[in-house]
Amino acid sequence: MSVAETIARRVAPQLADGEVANLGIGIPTLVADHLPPGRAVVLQTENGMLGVGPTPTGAAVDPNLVNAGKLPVSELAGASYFSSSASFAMIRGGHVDVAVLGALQVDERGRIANWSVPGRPILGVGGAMDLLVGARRVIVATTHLTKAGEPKLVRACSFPLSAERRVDLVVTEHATFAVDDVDGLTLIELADGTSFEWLCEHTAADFAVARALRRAGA
Amino acid sequence: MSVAETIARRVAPQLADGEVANLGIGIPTLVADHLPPGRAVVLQTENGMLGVGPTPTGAAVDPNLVNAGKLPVSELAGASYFSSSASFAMIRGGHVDVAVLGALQVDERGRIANWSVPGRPILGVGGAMDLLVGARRVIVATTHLTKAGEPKLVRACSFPLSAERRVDLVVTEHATFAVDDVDGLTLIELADGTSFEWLCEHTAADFAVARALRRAGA
Amino acid sequence: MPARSSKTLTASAAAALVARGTTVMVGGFGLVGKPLTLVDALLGNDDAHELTVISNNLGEPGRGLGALLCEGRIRKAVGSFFTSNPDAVAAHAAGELEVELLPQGTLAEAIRAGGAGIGAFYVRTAVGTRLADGRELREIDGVPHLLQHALRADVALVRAARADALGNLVYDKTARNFNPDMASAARTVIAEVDEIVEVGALAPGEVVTPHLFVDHLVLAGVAA
Amino acid sequence: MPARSSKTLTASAAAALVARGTTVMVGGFGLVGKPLTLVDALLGNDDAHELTVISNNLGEPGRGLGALLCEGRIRKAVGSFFTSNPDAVAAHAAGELEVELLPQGTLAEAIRAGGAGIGAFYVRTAVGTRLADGRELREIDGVPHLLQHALRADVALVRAARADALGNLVYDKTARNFNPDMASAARTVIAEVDEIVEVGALAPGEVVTPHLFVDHLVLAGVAA
Repeated sequence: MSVAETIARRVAPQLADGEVANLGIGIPTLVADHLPPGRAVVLQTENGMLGVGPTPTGAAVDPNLVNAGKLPVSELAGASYFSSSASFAMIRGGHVDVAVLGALQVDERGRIANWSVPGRPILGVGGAMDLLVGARRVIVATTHLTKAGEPKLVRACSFPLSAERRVDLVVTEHATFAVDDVDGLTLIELADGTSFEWLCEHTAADFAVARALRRAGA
Repeated sequence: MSVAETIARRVAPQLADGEVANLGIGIPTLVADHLPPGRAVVLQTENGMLGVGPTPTGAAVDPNLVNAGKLPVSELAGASYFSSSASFAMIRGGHVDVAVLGALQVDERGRIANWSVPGRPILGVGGAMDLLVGARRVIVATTHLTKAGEPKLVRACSFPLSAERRVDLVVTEHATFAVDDVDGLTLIELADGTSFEWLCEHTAADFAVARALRRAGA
Repeated sequence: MPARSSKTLTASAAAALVARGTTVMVGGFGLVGKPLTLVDALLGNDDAHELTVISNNLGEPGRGLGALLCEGRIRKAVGSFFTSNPDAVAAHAAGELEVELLPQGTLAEAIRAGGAGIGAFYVRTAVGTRLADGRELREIDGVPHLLQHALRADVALVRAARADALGNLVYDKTARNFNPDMASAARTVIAEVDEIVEVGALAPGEVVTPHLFVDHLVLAGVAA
Repeated sequence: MPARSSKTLTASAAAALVARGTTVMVGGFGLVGKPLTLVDALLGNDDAHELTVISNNLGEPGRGLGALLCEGRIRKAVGSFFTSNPDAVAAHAAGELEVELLPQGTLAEAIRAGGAGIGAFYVRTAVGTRLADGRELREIDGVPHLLQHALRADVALVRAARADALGNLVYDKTARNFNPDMASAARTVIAEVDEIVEVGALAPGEVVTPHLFVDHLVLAGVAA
């Protein structure tokens, strides 16, 4: 299993039965494939659809039926389509239960940077900021380290923040952190094969440790 | 022919082929029955419909199909239904060509009062103000005098104004006035059987007289 | 065969969700598209008093919201046209009914804004009229506009034609009116419908209110 | 048999309505729901230069709006995501393309506001971020919001699945996206469609864009 899939598999159980979820581009999109059997999570995509189904194959691919990553998807029974303004009205208005987003950095208060890189022109933002202010709950799904091997969980983001609002949960291939206003990040789960020492060394943000720290299979 | 129908018949030719019109409650609603044959005016009603058809009879009456006066209407081919917010988005956004409205008073700049009476509590406004700011053209269809025999065209409205925006045309059973920003009211048509002297006596607003003043059959 | 939905409630169970002193949106334009089964069920909820009602009208004397008004359960009404019910005029004159009057388009837009996470907006309607008294005025591109805050409610009672078992809604003709806007703008949304159909029976391109807005479904005309 | 409509134009006649220095909205999310026939026809309009384009993206290199960009016809772009086209990044770096970046939801809402006669609105999105730089901040019910003005255009190019002869539009699946919003927010609205059907062939409850918004219809894939 790839690292991306490992992360997606660790996020999936966090989505409750009947919830409406918006899955961001990249690793978050993979979460749909790892939902526990029988768990009915309804997927919203901000380009204007509720009731997104699995990736189609062959002749079932419809160029007019894509997700926010512009990848082909299918339509489940009970789906609906709507305009961009209606889709973001839904998102901003608090009608989406949970958003799963990627991140470039997470600060120790649980705020994220996921849209812009210092030194490069600001030419893209998409729907991430809307989801961060509007979704009732936000889960970050990210690799623990950047491609260059730097920690993504940092004291303060050096990249521009995507919102003032903190996220609720941060899931990497090595660990899961709950986030609250008092303690910031709290380690609640450590992956099998990851030592606490390794984690401390590769996490630049301060974090608390839950009394009931769990071990989880990768 | 009743006075109301006389007025409606004088308004009808002012609606051009292909225009989208919103007809207010009362006399304005009657305009639909007097459109010249072959003139395709599309009627919008602010409770959420485009393509309003004539009053149905008998079994064709549908309690879920009414105009803004809550009177039964019918559906023409090419009609559409939409929510109240979408309907007023249409109106305010300048997508309705012409509104025909009633008036309690019209001032000499062509501004109207049509929603509230001094001394009575303000408990109803409906969609009149929205139509006055949003319709590209506004035509007033009103009796020349109040039921008490007082002129409705006055120097300044003693009733509260419905908008700062002036209307474009004022049609009564006795006369038609064009309105512009420079001259205010200009008499352009006088009904057969109405003398200029009678009109001056029963019009409290100053008005100009068009060089090409027309006589029109009642 | 009608479909079963986990969102289905009886009218009285739905009415019980309206607590004393809360704000309730009620769809409809006059009695057209009004959730009359739900409104009537409110009369049986002894806790439904001191309500703020957001609705274009207040029904007719003794009918719809007019019946609630007769029983003195409405403390404040927010809407655009209350003069059609003489009881509302009398209650206001007697100091028993507070009224907030908005142009109909501003009312509809404020409800939509409430559901869309828009805090407030600027609109030209009512500038220079008595409805502008006490309101913030601002020029935008040289044109005066009034500030209007979004409206939200604790509970919305809406009327639709059909729901599927998930709660997707479609409306009938001009009975649509304020219902889709209100279905987006309350913490708890209850839809009164003629019929509940199987999931998949509504075409995805025709759904007007997607199911994520709808908490409960009640069958119209079934009082229990 | 396809229906005839008095609103029908050829793609080149429609493209000729875009004048030098004007603002053009272009529907679509990436290339999905993009009016590609109309965009391609713009290349044949020698007056279509110095344009301000309001569109979520700027196409792909050499495709859709990307082709217009390659020819240096776009002076300014207003949208939410231009990084998907490296040519846009390069044009911006070279000082040849001005960019106004908005969160996607704020972009869509500003377009809707432009069509709805709303002057401006307050939104929480982007508060505290670099996209808030220089923007007016205001607390509403204790929560900071940013002011966003409405967006309008001279011409909107939208993509729909079907029109009836009056110009009523319906869309296909996620090809709907920005198209209905843009169809409301421009002085001249041109819809590229796969098919024009008889008046009455679209169910009144399913029409997404009523015909009063639509000025001209162009058949997709017909270049002349």
